[in-house]
Parts: sequence; structure tokens; C-alpha cells
Amino acid sequence: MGQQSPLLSLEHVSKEFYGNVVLHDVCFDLKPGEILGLVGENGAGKTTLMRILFGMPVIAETGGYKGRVCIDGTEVNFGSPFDALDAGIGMVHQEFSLIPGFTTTENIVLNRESMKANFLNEVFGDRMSVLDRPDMKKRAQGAIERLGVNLDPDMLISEMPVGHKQFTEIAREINREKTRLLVLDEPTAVLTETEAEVLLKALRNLAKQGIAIIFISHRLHEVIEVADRIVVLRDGLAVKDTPVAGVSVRDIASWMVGRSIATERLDSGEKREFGEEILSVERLWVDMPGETVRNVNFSVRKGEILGFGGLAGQGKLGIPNGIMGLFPAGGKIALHGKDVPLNEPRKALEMGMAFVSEDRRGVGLLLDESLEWNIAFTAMQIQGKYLRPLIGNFFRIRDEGGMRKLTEEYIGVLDIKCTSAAQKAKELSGGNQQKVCLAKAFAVKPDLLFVSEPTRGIDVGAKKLVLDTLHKYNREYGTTIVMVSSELEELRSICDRIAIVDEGRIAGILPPHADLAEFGLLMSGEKAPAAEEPNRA
Amino acid sequence: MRNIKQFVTDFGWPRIIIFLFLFFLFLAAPFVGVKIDASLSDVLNRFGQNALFVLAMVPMIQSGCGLNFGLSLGIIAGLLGSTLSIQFGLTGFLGFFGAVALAIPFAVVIGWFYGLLLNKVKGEEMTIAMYVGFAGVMFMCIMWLVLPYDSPNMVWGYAGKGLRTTITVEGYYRQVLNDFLAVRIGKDFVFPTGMILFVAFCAFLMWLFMRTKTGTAMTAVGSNPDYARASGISVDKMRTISVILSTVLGAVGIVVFQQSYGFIQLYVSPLQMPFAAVAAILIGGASVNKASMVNVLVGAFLFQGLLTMTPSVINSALKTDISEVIRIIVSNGIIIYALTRKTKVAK
Amino acid sequence: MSGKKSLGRFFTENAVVIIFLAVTVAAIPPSGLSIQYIVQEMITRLGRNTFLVLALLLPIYAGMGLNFGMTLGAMSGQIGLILAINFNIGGVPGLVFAALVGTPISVLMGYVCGSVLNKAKGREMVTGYILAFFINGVYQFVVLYMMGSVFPIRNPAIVLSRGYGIRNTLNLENVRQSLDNLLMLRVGGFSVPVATALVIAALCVFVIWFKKTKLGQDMRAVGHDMAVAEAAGVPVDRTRIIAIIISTVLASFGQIIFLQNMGNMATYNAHDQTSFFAVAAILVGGASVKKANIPNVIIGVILLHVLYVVTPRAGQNLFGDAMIGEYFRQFIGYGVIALTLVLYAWKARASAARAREGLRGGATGNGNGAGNGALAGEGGSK
Amino acid sequence: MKTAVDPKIRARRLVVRSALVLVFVGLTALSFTLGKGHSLIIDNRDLEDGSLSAAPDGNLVSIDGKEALEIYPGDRLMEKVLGQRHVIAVEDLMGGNRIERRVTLPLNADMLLLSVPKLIAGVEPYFEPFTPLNVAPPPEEGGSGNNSFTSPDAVAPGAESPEAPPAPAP
Repeated sequence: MGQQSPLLSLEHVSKEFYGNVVLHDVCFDLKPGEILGLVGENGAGKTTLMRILFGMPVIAETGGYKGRVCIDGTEVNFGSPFDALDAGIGMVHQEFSLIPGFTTTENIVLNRESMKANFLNEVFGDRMSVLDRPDMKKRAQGAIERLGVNLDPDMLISEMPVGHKQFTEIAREINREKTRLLVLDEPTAVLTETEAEVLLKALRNLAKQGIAIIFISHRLHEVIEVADRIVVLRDGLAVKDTPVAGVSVRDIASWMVGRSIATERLDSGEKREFGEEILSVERLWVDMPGETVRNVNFSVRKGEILGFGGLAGQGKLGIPNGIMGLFPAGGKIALHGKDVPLNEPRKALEMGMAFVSEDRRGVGLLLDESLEWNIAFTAMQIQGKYLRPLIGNFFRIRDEGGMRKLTEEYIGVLDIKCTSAAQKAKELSGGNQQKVCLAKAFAVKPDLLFVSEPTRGIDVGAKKLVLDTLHKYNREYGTTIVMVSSELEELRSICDRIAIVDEGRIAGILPPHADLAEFGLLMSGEKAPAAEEPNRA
Repeated sequence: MRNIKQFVTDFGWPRIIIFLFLFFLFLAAPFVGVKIDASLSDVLNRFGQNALFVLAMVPMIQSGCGLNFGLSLGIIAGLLGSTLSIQFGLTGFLGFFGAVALAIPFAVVIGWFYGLLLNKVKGEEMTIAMYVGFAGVMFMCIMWLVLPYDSPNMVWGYAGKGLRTTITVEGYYRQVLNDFLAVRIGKDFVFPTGMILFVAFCAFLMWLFMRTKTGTAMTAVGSNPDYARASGISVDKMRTISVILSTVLGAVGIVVFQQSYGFIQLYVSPLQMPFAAVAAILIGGASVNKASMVNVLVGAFLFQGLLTMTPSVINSALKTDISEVIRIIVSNGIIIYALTRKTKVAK
Repeated sequence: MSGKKSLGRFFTENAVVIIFLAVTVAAIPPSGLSIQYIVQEMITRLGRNTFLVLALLLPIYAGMGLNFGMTLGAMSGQIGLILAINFNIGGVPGLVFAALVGTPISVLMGYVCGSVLNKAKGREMVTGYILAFFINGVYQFVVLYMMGSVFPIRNPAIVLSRGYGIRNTLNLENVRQSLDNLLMLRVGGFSVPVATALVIAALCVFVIWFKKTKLGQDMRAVGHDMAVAEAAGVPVDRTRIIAIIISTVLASFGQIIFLQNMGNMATYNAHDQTSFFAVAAILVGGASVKKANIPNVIIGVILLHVLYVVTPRAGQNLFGDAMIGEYFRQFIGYGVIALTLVLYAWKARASAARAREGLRGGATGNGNGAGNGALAGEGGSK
Repeated sequence: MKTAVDPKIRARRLVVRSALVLVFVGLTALSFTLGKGHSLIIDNRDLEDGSLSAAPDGNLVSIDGKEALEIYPGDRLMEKVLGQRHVIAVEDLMGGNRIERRVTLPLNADMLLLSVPKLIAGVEPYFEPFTPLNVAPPPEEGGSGNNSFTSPDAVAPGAESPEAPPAPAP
């Protein structure tokens, strides 16, 4: 195996989005039959790298990439994912790309069905051929056998357990005769441990047959178990490319999160003192698709900034969404000792909590309305502000003047770049939209503010301003803040405590200055003895 | 200062063509022997008759329920009110406002159920609204035959029961609004002051309502239901309110229509009325999820102008009755145009 | 346990059919019509309408809902018939001629309709409905103004006296029931139009065969999940357009079969109710917006038309007013469409909610007890 | 599985498709000729130029073996036929004398005057185009259809035309 020439080699691949470098000079090779574990935090560049490999149109639309992608030593430049498929690269996505109403067989051979020609082909083209179902089944079974798993070829996808869906998807990729390289993006994320075991076995099976595999996962022990070699991406750089032998989970974790530059705390050694407990959360579960929270317990004290970190899909986003009533949730939540009714956003708001959603455009903003509306709306609806009486107090209409004053005030305070308070929210840049979302939350003068991914998708300058603003509100107005973010550095720069969420539970709570490897281990679901026990009563 | 190109894309070519077409019709009118003043008077009259139907589209569009193809349900409530008013023998202003007052409770109840239904079928509102409207009209056809009305002015003479297809409101409330403070200028021009005032009053109330806390919440629901929910608004409640409002306006609208037109039309006549109102508001510049008072007034005026001017001008000019076809193509064309524009579908 | 449960499921899944059957059966005795008469009517109407209803199947497979745009096909067929009358072509050749003329027109119309519907994904039905209105305007423009002025019409008997435009009613004497009478068998006192039945059977065979083709499979894939189909390389938009084109062409044939049985044609109104009747029939037969099959079509045509035959008489006999029955059947027709659409939208939302509950996994009420292994796949059972 | 990319297959398909277009056109033409309807006016009168006189007595005229019509001198009967080629048989009621003639009717004439005397005498052509003097047009109806959803008197969505009773009369 070792002496073969590389099947795939990436040479000095770089990519930037609008001046934002996401990949910098990434190089690695992959030989046939080799399993490469690709690890990195969210935003480290894994997704972008795979997009380049697959010729996703979004890459070309944003100015292409630098460097070379070579297959069998010749440079390729795919115009679309279909070109990549033709070149023998198969991809298994995180979310299932299967048709629920179809059987396993139909999904495996989707759009590559076996056909029998007939006369109508001459008139209306190949699509008039009749399907050769026995042959389709044979091919599907062939793929399933190659994978070495147990799948019923005639079962409907909708009736399958999740693991089988994942296998079906892999079987579909290896059903292509040409497939030589398989990319699996977090294939074990939705699987149970036993299912994951079977999957890893199947992957080794495939590798033995000469298929090269890129295995992307945050479950580091799985990576160590299955991969021959590991590439660690951090901030767009391939910081480590090493054979897996002798590497420990802890090593990988520290490579993943390690920073060359030390984090700058906004407060330099100031002594922090907090008030009484403001929020207590017990046995919280939240049914938020893709971010399920299973069992979370924590409490927040007045004046504190609590951070929630962890990898995507582990449930950290579900926590504020569940507490604010946006997704079905259960458990016991008390604010100032009073129970907060769940699943009722209005009650949560009325009790003095506010939320800046991670889904800025989907939930955070009225894109088609003016800034005035966006900022004043919640305060108007919940607290009856910015209304002026028309006929006594009985009939009140919007106080446009008041709304404008409020908006202009926040435009000044947060330095929102816009033409006027009447500009539509959709016309602003991402960073300024985020400031509008913050302004909306500040306008209700909350006791407790949830901020979810406040810096996602905005540029460096805006990031700093947003964090500074949060810091300022916390210090000057005593606003208690619960901040959820995928960027550990950000949490470390501003939070007083940082909880890491893994698989819907709090894996541990660490002080911001804790060792980076500790954070990495918690994120990877590994036991970290040093971590503070999450369930402090 | 926005540039012209942007304006054109926002507004859409179809609407500009319709504008120019109507403009051309008014220009051409004198040359083919059509009296401008009589036409204008006619346009104003029909504008008043139909404006409330167009206005009824606003709340549902704003709350994200889409175009109200089920407006016929409101019209049915209005018909119940007006027939009851005649049954009770109310005349003059009492007759008109009696009809409105009797219609509104029906409209509220029907609208409430209709709103509950539409909340259950988010994303499919328009098709379902259309067929619920149709079914409602057909159901009322049976009711008109069996309900125990007995005013001799309304029931079939020979059978003594069952309402007639067309009932005159002469002697009840015919033209009470039109004639109120009406101004006659010249031989052929009459300004139906009362009706226009009433329409303006309703439009003003709607304008005001959209500025209240509830109205604001309703607009937010239509603009982004998730945002509204995150701000503590009950999306379903706002949608139901908008449907009720739309239904009530439809009910009041048909009574206004009757007093000007002079007849109550029962049975299948409400079937196609929503389509005209939908076409009108779209011509006025509204989209499937955004509408304003300006859209209503401009749309009602343009559409009714088109309906009035096309027959008279085109038919005199070309000596054919092609206007009917133009009308069908224009009004349905604009609806298709609006439906095929890219907008997010509420789920 | 399973017996009772499956019976209950049978009732909920076929609620529309069962309600409809009950109403229809209840209306038969008061109508006073003989079974003999009703059966003969049924046979005639099956021959007349089934083809049109079958035209709805493919767009349903392709996930485009009920093709209200089928009216476009009906209009194309009518233009074929107008030309057949114009050239005085009769008999079965006349019908074939009309169909051949109607085909290219309906292919074009289908392409237009499919392209428009592709721009209105998610609201195909209401758009198709309005599009039918719109094209009706174009049809009127062509038939009422262009024919006889721009397009020469040689048969003066079908032209309005003003010199251009086709008359409101056309006598289809030359082709009247020529397909039905081609092979009319008398079976046990009933006349059965065998040739028409054969044509319908051929279409059924075609539909069944078509579902087994690659194109049919692609349509199913597109109907189930457009995004997945697109990702797998199925040309989604093109497949949807093809589904509509086939449906439109079939509708044009269907309208020709319908009109040859009727024997005359209301030039400007014959197509008004085409989609309403076809859609109501297929829904009465138990189809939904996403699911339909050939038995749905046959059952639907029979049930809907029995109701249509008996209600006016039943209304006359029960209430002394035929109009009550007349309105009642239309109410039922529209009501069934509304009800099916509502039930479907309702179910879709409910099952989406259930699917999400499935994701809830171990995170149910007493979060404490949820084990480590039960990540997903076994929740939602509380 | 073969693909449409192969130029050989593409050429073959082009041929098949163009052939199909020809078949389509041919079929249209065929149905046109097969289904072309003609009104034959079977005329048993003296010819205008006097060269032939009406067939005396009663004759039976039968077209394509269908039910025979009796025709007497001075009679004019009308029979509708489809297609171009027909066999016309004239049988003398008295004498039993039977003459069969094959005729090919011109495509573009809807009405043809078929002269029995010529037929019996075998003088071609047997027929001449016939233009009726004054065809009373059927009663005129109004203009366009009733989908004018904006007109105040909007119309019923009438059911299938023959079965639907009209809306209740005033």
C-alpha cells in the first residue's frame, strides 16, 4: 500500500471569501486504500476544503481558489459536483440526501438505474427505457455486500433506523463503479455507538478494497480508531499531518484548539463579584432540529457572563432557544426564583429575558421592514412602549417619533452603518444587522440576555465591536449575559465561566483561563478529569 | 433618489404596461366619441363599489395568508345582512347601516372559522381558500332556497318561498351613499360623495389599524413569522384576526356595492368576485405578501378604470367587443405575474 | 387487536370515499331512478370522462399536485375539433384529425404551463387555476377574433354572422359518438362503448408502463423530494415540464373523447368545468394531492357521476325543487376538493411534527433517565 | 445501458424522429382524406343542356352498399358520406337493371350534385360542385363566453352543458 503514488493531492490550496482567509496553503496527499482523518473546530476550513474538492459552484462564484487539486497527478478543476462524481469522488453528507418514499435499492441506484432499451428511446430519448428492477436490486446488494453490512434492499427509507440510512447513503456512493475516493462528513454524528462501530468496520472494509477515504469527525477516538493518518486544520492552516500511530486524543484536541497568539482578555485581571442566582435550569431538554438538548443543568448569577461552547450540532444552540420558548422544551427553569413557563416566548420576554438569535436573517430580523420596526418591535409588543394614545388610552397607535428617537440612539451607540433609521434591514451588512439584533434586545432592557453566535459571519472589526458592546452592557448596566458561541477564543475573551456542551449535555464547565487541551477534550466528548462538575446543586 | 431601472424592476413591466394602456385609453377616448366626463363618473362609481373588496385583501396579505381567494365568504355574510335588513323592512340609511350591522356578526363568526382553518393549512392557503369559498357559495345557494324569508320583495312570486336571483334594493337603501352630498358637474358627471367618503373612511380606519400594536404585530407576522414568534406574538391569533377583518370588509363591501348597483345578487354571483379584487390590488402594486393603502386605491382605480374604459374606447375604435378578452388576459395575467415572482413561502 | 385497528385506519384513510359513497347511496332511493337507468348512465359517463381524469395522474406523481392547467389541453383539443368541423372531416378519422391537430398545440401549451409552474413552486395549484383563466382569454382571442379574420375559415356554418369568430355552439354532428359507436356492444340490456373503453384501457396500460420507465421513476423522485433528486442529477425542472406536457396532451385527447360523446360543443364554455370535474372525480375516488392511482380514477368517476345523476331528481322529490339537488351536487363537488386539500395539508403538518418528535430522541420529559446510547431513532414514543 | 452521446445513435435517432414527423403529417393527411365529409345531392332531373333526361320510373340508389334510397324523376335527395372513394349503385326498381359506378370525390368540395342520368349513361364527370343559394344561418348568439368574472352579473359555473338545468328563471 505504502509505495503507491497518491490518488489525491492538494497542493498549496488557499481560499478567501471577500478578503477573509479561510484556507491558507493547505497541502496533503492521499493514497488508494488510505483513511485520512480530517479534524478541526467549526470554521477551521473543513467544509470549504471539501467544497473546493467537489467543485461546488459557490467556490467559483466567490472568486475561485489558489493552488492545485490533483487526481492521479494531473490537475483537475471541477465545474460542478457532477464532474467530481465522474472523476470518482463520492460524498456522504451530514444531512441525509435520500428519498424517504423510495426503497434502499431505489436510493442506492438513484439516477443511475439499470435500464432496458426499447423503441421509444429512439423518439423520446434514453429516459423512456424501462427500469430493470432485478438488475437494480443485484447492484444494490452488491454495494451493500461490499460495505459488509446488513441492509434490506426492499425496505423503505422512511421505515429505517437512522444508522441504516447512513449505510444506504454510503452504499450509494460506492455503487458508482468509478468511486475511488469517499468523503464522509460527520457520518457518526447521528449514530448510536454500536451503529458507529459497524460503520467504522465497514469503512476499513472499503479501504481494504482500495478506496481512499476522508473521514471528518469530531469524535476523536473514532478518528484514532479508524484513520491511518490525521490532518488537523486550524484557522485555515493544516497545522498537523501525521500518521495516527502513537497519537492520543489529548494530542489531537490540543492541536485543534491551540492558538499561537494568547487570548486577550477584555478585563485585565479585574476582580469579579456576582450577585445572587438569577437563573437556574434543571433537567432541560429541547427539541430543536439538529441541536437537540437532552439534559442540561446550570445556574447563572447576577452580573455574570456565562459562555456556552461546543461543536456544532451538539445542542449548545438549543439551550437559549429552549429557554426562550422557541422550540418545544421541558424541564424546570426559574428566573429570580420564579418558574418560567416553557414554550411561551411571550412569558419569557415579559419576565425580563431577551434573546439575540443565531439565525439572524431567519428569526432575528424583519428583513423587509425598517430599522425602527426591527429595534422597537419587541419593546412595543411586550412592554407597550412606543405607542401613543389616540382616543384616551383605549386606542393607541405607533409612536413613529419615539421609535425613530430610539433607533437613532442605538445607531449612535452601536455605530450602525446605515443611511437612516428608515432603511430596510435587508440592505445592511451582516455586522450591522447583528448590531440591530443587539439593539432590539437592549431596547427591552433585559435582566438576562441570551446571545447566540453573536459574531457568526461578520468581519473582524464588527466582531470586536459586538463583543465590546456586550462587555460594556454587562459592566455598566449589570446585564447578566449568557453567550453561546462556536468560537472558543471569543468565549474565553469575555466570559466568566465557559460550559462545553456535548451530545445535548454539559460536558464540563471551565474557567476562561483553563488549559486549551481541556476544552478540546470536552468538545470531543472525552472525559476530562480536571473539569468542574457540571451539576453543582 | 432611486434610479429608474430599480423602480421598473420593483414595480414590474406588466404594471407599467397597464398604466400606459389606461393612459392611452383616456387620451384616445375623445377621438372615438367617448365622453370623458361620463367615463370618469362611471370609473368613480365603480371605484367606490369595489374599493372595499380590494381593501379586504390588505389584512390577509399583510399577515402572510396570501391573496384572499375566499373573499366570497365575506360576501356571503354581507348578503345575509342585506337580505335580513330587507326582511325587517329597514329603509334608507337605516337600511344600509342595518344591513352592515347585521352582516358583521355573521362575518366575524365565518371569518373566525375560516381563519382557524387557514391556520391548519399554512402554505396551501390560496388554493384551499378558493375552494372553501366556492363550496360556501354553493352551500348558501341551497340556503337561499330553504331559509324562511317571506318578504314579498325578495321571494319568488309564484312559489312564495325561496329568494330570487336578483333583488332590487329600490325603496330600501338604493344609492343612499351615492346620493349623499352628491355633486353634479355638467350633464354627465356625478361625484358620488357619500360613497367615496365611506370608502375613504374605511381606508382610513384600516390605515389606523395597521398602526396599532395589533396591526404592527400582524405586519410582522406576515413579514417574518419566526421573528414575530420570537417577539412573543401569537402567529395564529394574528392570522385569525386578519382573516376576520378581511371577511368583515368583504361583507361591508358587498352592501356598499348593492346600494350603488341597486340590486342584491344571490346564488352563484359571489363565486368570481374575489378574483377581481385580487387582480385589482396586484395591479395597484401589491405583491403576494406586501400591500399598502396606496396599492388599494391605485389598484381599485386602475382596474375599474380599465374595466370601464376598455369596452367604451376599444369597442368604439375597433367596432368589436374585444374588451372582454383584454380584461380576462390583463386581470389574470397580473395574478400569474404576482404568483410567479420569487417570494418565500410561509411554512 | 389488529382487526379493529386496521378497520379504523381504513376508515380514516378513505374518509372521503366513504362519506361520498354514503351520500350517494342515500340519494338513490329518493331520486326514484331505476338501477337500470343509473347503470346505463354510469357506463356512458365512464366512457365520457375517464380519459380526462386519467390525465391528472402524472403531475400528481411528479409532486405538482392537481393539474388545474389541464384546461389548456382541453382548449387545444377544442381547436382540433373546430378545425375538423371546419374542414368537414367526420367519423373516427375526424377525431384522429382533431387529436393530431390538438397535439402540437397542447405540447406548446403544456410547455408554457410547466414553465410557469416551475416559477411558482409550492403554489402550483392556484397558479395553474389562474393560468387556465388567462389562457382562456387567449383562446377567446384566437377563436372569437382571429378565426375567420386572420386564419381563414372555409365553413361558413360555424362562423358568426358578423363574418369572423366561431359560433357559440358547434354541432359536432359529423363526429358525434363516432368512437362510441365504432364498437357498441349490448351486454345484458346495456350499451357498452367498447372502442372507447379500449382507448381508456390503452391509456391505463400506458400509465402503468410509464411508471416503470426511467422517466416515470424520475418523476416519482422529483415528486418525493425535489432537492434530493436535483442533487442526484435528475433534471428537476425539465421532468416537471414533461409531466405537465403529457398531462396536457392527454387532456386534449380526453376533451375530444368527451365532446364526441356529448355531440355538441359550447365553444367558449366547454372547457370551463373540465378541471373541476376531473379533479373532483379523482379526489372523490380517494386520491390526494400527492397520491393517486387508476382505481381512484375509476371509483371517482363512478361515484361523482352517480351523485350528479341522482341529486337533481332526489332534490326534486324531497324538497320539491330540482335546484336544491343541482346546488347540492356542486356544493359537494367543491366541498370535496376543499376537504381533501385541507385533510392533506393537515396530515402533512402533523406528520412533519411527528418526524420532529422522532428527533427528540432520548430527550423526553424525565431527561434524567435517558441513557447514553439512545441518541436517536427510538424517541417519539411517549 | 447506452447513452445518447454516441454520434451513431444520435444520427439514428434523428432519422427515426424525422420519420416520425413524416408519419405524423401523413397520418393527419390520411385522416383528412378518410374523414372528409361530403354532402351528395343525388339529382334525378333532366340535364340543363338537354343532352340527358331524368331516369324514368323509380330507381334505388345505394352508396357504398348502405341502405338504398328510392328516387323518382325530378327528385333530389341528400346523402352524407365520409371519404373520397365511393361505390354508387343505381338499380332500376322495375327492370332490376343494376349499374355500379366508382367515384372519387374532390377533396375541397363539401357539396356535390350527383347526376343520376349521367351516372346511368356513364358520362363523366358524374358530379359537379354545388353551392346552395341561400343557407339560412342558425340563429345568432351573442359574443364571448361567460367567464367574465368581473361583470356584475357573474355567471353560474354551469355543470356539463346538457344535464345542467339553467339557473332558476326569474
